[in-house]
Amino acid sequence: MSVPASYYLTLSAVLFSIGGIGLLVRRNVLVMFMCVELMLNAANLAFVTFARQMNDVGGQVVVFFVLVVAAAEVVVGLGIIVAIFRRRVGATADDVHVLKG
Amino acid sequence: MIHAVFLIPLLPLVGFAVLAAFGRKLGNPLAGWIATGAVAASFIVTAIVFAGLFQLAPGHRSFTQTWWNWFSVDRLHVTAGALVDPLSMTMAAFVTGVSTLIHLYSIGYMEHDPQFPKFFVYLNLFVASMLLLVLGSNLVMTFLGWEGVGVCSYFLIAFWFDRPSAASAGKKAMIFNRIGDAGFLLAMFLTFERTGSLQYVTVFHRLGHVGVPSLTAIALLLFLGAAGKSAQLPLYPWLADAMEGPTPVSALIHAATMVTAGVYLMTRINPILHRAPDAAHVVAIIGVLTAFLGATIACAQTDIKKILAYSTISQLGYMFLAVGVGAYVAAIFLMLTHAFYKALLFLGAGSVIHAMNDEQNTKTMGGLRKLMPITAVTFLIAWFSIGGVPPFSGFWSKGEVLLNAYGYSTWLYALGALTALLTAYYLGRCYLLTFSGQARWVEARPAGDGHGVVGSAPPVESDTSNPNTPTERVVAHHGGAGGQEPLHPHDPSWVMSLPLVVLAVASVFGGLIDLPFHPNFVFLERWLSPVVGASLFNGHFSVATEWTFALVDAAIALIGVGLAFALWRGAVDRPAVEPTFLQRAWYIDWGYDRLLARTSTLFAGFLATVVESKVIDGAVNGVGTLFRSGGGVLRRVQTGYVRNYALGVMAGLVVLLAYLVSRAFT
Amino acid sequence: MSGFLATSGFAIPHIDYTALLPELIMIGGAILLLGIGALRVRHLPPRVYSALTGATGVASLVAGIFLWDKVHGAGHPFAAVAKSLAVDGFSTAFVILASAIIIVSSLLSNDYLEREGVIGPEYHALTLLSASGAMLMAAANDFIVIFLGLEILSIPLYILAALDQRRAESGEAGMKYFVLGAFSSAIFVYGIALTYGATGSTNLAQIAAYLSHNVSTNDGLLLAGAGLLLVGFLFKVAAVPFHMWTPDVYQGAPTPATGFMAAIAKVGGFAALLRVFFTSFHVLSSSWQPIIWVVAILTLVVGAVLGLVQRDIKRMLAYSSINHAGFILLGLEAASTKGISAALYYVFIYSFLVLGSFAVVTLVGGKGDREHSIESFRGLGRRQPLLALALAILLLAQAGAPFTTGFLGKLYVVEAAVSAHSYALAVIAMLTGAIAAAFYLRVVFVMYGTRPAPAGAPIEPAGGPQLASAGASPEIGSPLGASYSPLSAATLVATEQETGSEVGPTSSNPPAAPIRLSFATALGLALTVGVTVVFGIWPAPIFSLAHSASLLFI
Amino acid sequence: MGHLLLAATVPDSLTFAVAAAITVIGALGVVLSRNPVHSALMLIMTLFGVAVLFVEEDAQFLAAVQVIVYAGAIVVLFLFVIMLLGVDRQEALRSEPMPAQRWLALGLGVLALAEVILLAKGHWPTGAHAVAGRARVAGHSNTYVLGRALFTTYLLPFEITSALLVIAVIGAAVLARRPRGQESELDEPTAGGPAFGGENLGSNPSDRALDGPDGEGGEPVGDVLDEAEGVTVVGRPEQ
Repeated sequence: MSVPASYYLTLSAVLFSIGGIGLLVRRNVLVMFMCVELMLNAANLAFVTFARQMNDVGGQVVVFFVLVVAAAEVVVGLGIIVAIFRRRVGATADDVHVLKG
Repeated sequence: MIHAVFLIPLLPLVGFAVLAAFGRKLGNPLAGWIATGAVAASFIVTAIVFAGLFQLAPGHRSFTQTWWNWFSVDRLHVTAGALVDPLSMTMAAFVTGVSTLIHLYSIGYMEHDPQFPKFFVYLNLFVASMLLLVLGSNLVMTFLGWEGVGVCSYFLIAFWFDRPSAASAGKKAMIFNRIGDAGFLLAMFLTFERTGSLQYVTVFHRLGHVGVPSLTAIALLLFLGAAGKSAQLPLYPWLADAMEGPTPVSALIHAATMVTAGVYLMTRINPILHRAPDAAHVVAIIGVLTAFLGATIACAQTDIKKILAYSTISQLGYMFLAVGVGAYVAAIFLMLTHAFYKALLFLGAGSVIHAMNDEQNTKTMGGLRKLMPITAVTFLIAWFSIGGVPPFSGFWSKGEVLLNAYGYSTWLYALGALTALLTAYYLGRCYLLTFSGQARWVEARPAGDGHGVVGSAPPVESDTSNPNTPTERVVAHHGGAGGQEPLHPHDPSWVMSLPLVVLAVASVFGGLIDLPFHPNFVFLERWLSPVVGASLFNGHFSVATEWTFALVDAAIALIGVGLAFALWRGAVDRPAVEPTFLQRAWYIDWGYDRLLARTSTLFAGFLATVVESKVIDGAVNGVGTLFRSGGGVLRRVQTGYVRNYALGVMAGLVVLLAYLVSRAFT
Repeated sequence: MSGFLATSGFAIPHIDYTALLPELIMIGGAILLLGIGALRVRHLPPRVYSALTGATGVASLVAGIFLWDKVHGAGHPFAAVAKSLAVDGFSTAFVILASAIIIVSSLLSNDYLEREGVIGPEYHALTLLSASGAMLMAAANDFIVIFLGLEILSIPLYILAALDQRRAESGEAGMKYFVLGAFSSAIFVYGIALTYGATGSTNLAQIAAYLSHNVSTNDGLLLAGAGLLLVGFLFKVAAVPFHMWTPDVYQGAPTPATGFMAAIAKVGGFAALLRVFFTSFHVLSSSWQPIIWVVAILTLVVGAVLGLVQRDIKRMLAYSSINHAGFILLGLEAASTKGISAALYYVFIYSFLVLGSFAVVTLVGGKGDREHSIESFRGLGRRQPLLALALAILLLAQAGAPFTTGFLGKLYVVEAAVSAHSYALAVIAMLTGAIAAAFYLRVVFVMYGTRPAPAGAPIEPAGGPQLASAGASPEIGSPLGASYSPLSAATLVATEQETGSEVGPTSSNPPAAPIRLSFATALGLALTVGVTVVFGIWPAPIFSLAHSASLLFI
Repeated sequence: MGHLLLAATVPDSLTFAVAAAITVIGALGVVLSRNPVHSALMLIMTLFGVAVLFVEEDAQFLAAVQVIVYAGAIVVLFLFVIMLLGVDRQEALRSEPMPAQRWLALGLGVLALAEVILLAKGHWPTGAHAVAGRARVAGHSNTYVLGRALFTTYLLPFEITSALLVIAVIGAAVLARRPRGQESELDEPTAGGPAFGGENLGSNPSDRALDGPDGEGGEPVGDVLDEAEGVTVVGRPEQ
């Protein structure tokens, strides 16, 4: 018998939270973005776990799509980050706050 | 041809749109001609529809025309459409007719004003709104028109907004009208609540299921609205201040049309009034009191436009008296004739003011009769007409009102008759001061003092409620050095004279539409009977009674005229008949001022409503400040740091999940 | 290919291309544009791309109308392409709307692109792709499709926001939008995962079927999933407290992109939000209604109150859009068919209002896209009467003036709230509407009320309150200024003095050069204003459309 | 809960424990590393841990994709950008300009975790049944099952991912372009300039890597460059 699903899912929730916290505390926009990837991975883990639990292939397929989305987001996101930060020193999100109020 | 009704309000609206878009390019005077043309076209359409309606059998003359379904919310289905019946078409005909003349007059009057196109933009919008008001098939449409004319009136009063007095007069009109509008709105809600509809026809159909207290409340609330719009006690003071606007505006809006909207509304809802006699009673009493009060104040005013303004208030009181006693036909009759002679009076006054270089004080005029013959003659006709001298139109219309008032209550009649005497008197005073006697304006203008007339105004002119002597704005060609040029008063150009003549003719013969004495003569009564027939006051008078009253009325009018000649022929100052309390309008304006602006702590009686508006105003302003400072605090949350924003999202998420946790465990 | 698949035991599902046609047209149009751009035809002026985009919009509009007819002709909605696409009144209504947005936005962005010398087709290609994402979100019958639609909708918007590299604000807007958007879509995906775990499917219809048989309203996993999904949606539609990106992004993004973004993001977000929560999660309504209730109130209040204190018109319109989102949420909170069609109606009319408003802001912004303070609208009524009139109408409609679509939109959602017995919500909505009216009118007032400062002469400090209150208020200029008298006039005068005193010294800026409208822009503006006024006076067509659009697949 | 873990076979439990530890340590590493490069490497660690868990859960194909696409492509892209921007320096994690932010973030994150776990009530399984098709089919590999689902039930999502990829390409092309202001420093000076993306696709050397089909005309590179300049300078209507 394999490891129960609840372990996997708890792990996924932990991963999700770590990602969320990381996004809130880090100032480097690249690291913030990596934290988003952590959150997406948490979701993937949850999908696969539910899929196994229900013996349903749907959850696994979804992971595939999440992966594609993550790839597209990374391309565009890094493009934006490069466009902004190539004229600045560092990649600190806090430095970018002209717009406010 | 009856289906052309939608064109009646549409044409001025198109005129408005065209002028709003291109007015500046069209310029002066083309913009004015386009505006006049739009209204004239509307008048022609009205006439055609009117004729079409006339050809139908009396029983089929009343129908609702739906243009489109405007919106429906739940049970409430509001359509945009017209209620076509003799009453609405009569109103439309007179509104478009008078408006055409006044538009024409304005082309001449405003010709030197830099804002010439803008004036006609407002004027056309006003006509469109007024037509919407009278033609609307439901209370919502009427209310829209009601608000529309109010807004236009507000803008036109404050047309010369760089004068503080004009701006504050505009505000005053707004505030008093808002009080009335609140009444209108409440009445609308109550009507919908009780009858489930706002369509006039449906509402009137369902009145049988509504209790008398509700009907009384609806009628009184609508009367509150009408009192605001038609300047009745206690909401009248704005009308006198409204004379800050250009004179054609005073003639069109504040004498002939808009202010009669209240009378129209009360006539329109005559089935409700018929079932709520207490409300009708209130209307009659308020009407006659306003008539009397206005007449007394007019006796002591010196500003020519103020005299006419108080006269308007007084005449409107008569109309409400007629409505209150159930004489709707008389009310409409008086409204029509009044529109003629009061518009004539205002336009005449405008000509005088124009000729006198924007001077409005009658005490500094005089002797204009020979110099301005057309104006003088038409003004004289208007005086005799409003004073009720036979056979001018006012004699017939006022006579009918008084007769019906007598049938209702002797007291109402007595007060009304006294007012009639005063009316003949104070307009005589006005006429004589302006047109006869010495030409006081010659010596009242010492060299070097550009506006000496204002400076030499009699000491009684210390009206504290209106610190600025209202004078027409010194427009470009008059400004500055213009005041030092010698005056050459003369009759105005034909665009201004023509309306005077037309209106004078109408004032003379207007009475023909509803003569007493014989059932065959009462055209108006028969015409309107499909609308008001069921609710008409039932007191029918014998021909002998009618003759008697006609003679009495004639006598009263002649006494008034005679009194005017006796007292004011050649005289300028008669302090005995111009007591200060009348000059200061019974201190009512002053009282409002005290109560509202200075102490604003005393609340009493009917004034509570007025005061309330101030208090609410203040509260609202306070709330505005509060929100703005609240916004200032809140915006600090918007730090610009993306991490903070993410924190906001996370916080929202946590709170949301916390709520769901609480749901899951219950 | 198909032979191989057939032998492998695959049964390729029937693909109903008509059902997919609008989306295909949009994506195809984008690829066509890129192809033409890649052919390197020299001197191809921007208006060619704009025209092609507009044509694509028209084609997909036609396809949408065709679908609409099909759905209503057949009398029943259906699901297509392996049941992952719902073809119903709801989805086709949004397809039509998204196409209309593309048409109007292609007309309105042309002047900007020419003015700023943007030559490539990328701007238009991105709008087309984004619109296809919104359509997919509206038509999705599967959470995966919703998610992909959400990303197809959003990623182009991130790019559009960051597109203007001359202005640092644009990059900042792009970055903020992107980071927060990625964060919210991660939350959204996790929500899908939990929902999937709780129900065994990602298909909306199957979820609904499952829940109708096995529901327990306090199923924690399902609630958590629904909650996370809700966060994702609310972020997209800019509801408080997930709204904070909105003002920054709206302000920073290139102005025509802002208008497009404001319209299309609301369309996609609300389409999916309404569908998911009204169909699949309808059984849970007792759980999510209170959340929407609170969020709606927060959204209404924050939008209205913060809008009051803005000096930048794009920021102000951002808060206004937040306030509008609150109104639309009223329709969802009602959780009734009436509420859905009211919300749909509101989204419909709001799209045109916001597109038109931002178009005028674009034109006034001038070359470089920098003049966005409310002060720069001073005297517009004299300088550009038609432009000012258009903006005045659009703003008054947003304020809810009668005889405009804005009035009816507010009326319908409030009515839906009232019939759902959410009286408090209805009252608060109306109050915030009144507060918000103040800042719309403030702009109108600035446009009409005050003359442009004569060259060289600084604006005098208004000679104290007396002149400001007496001289200014009657010149509020536009018809409705007065009817909102007490609050607005007071606030207007107050804010006016404040801004006047603050911007006073600098406001002797040179009078802006006259703005020339191209035919395309004029047509686009005429369309938005026309829709606003015509359907305000005669709302029956749109409302019946919204009403039959509440016909849902499930 | 310990007894449940014991109920599982020892190799499974062990694999899970190790992979979970790797995953969590990697995740913490991403958040706590001062150097972005280290964060990226830690991210790879997490991804590997997740991949192992995928294998453990009979999702072999996804495990492979996870390693190839995620670790192989996405994280490399991250590293690439880190190097490009030259931000591979240490971030001062100890100082925090917004002191409340860190503690609030921590608190909220922990709360969210607690809430999710509370809502799941410790027993995540819900009894929902398979809808899309069974994941384990006798005689067919995971890849086959996945592929079949992808081309049947999930055909539409699969198709529309193409739009996503188009967007990614456009995005990269548009954003990677240098604005005119900077370009003119290198090349001929031109007044003003296009706001963004003034050129056609593929007009800039940095874009050419991304628009494969576009560049396949076999034109010499110099030609492309010349033409690009021509477009940017001449092709801008002065209106």
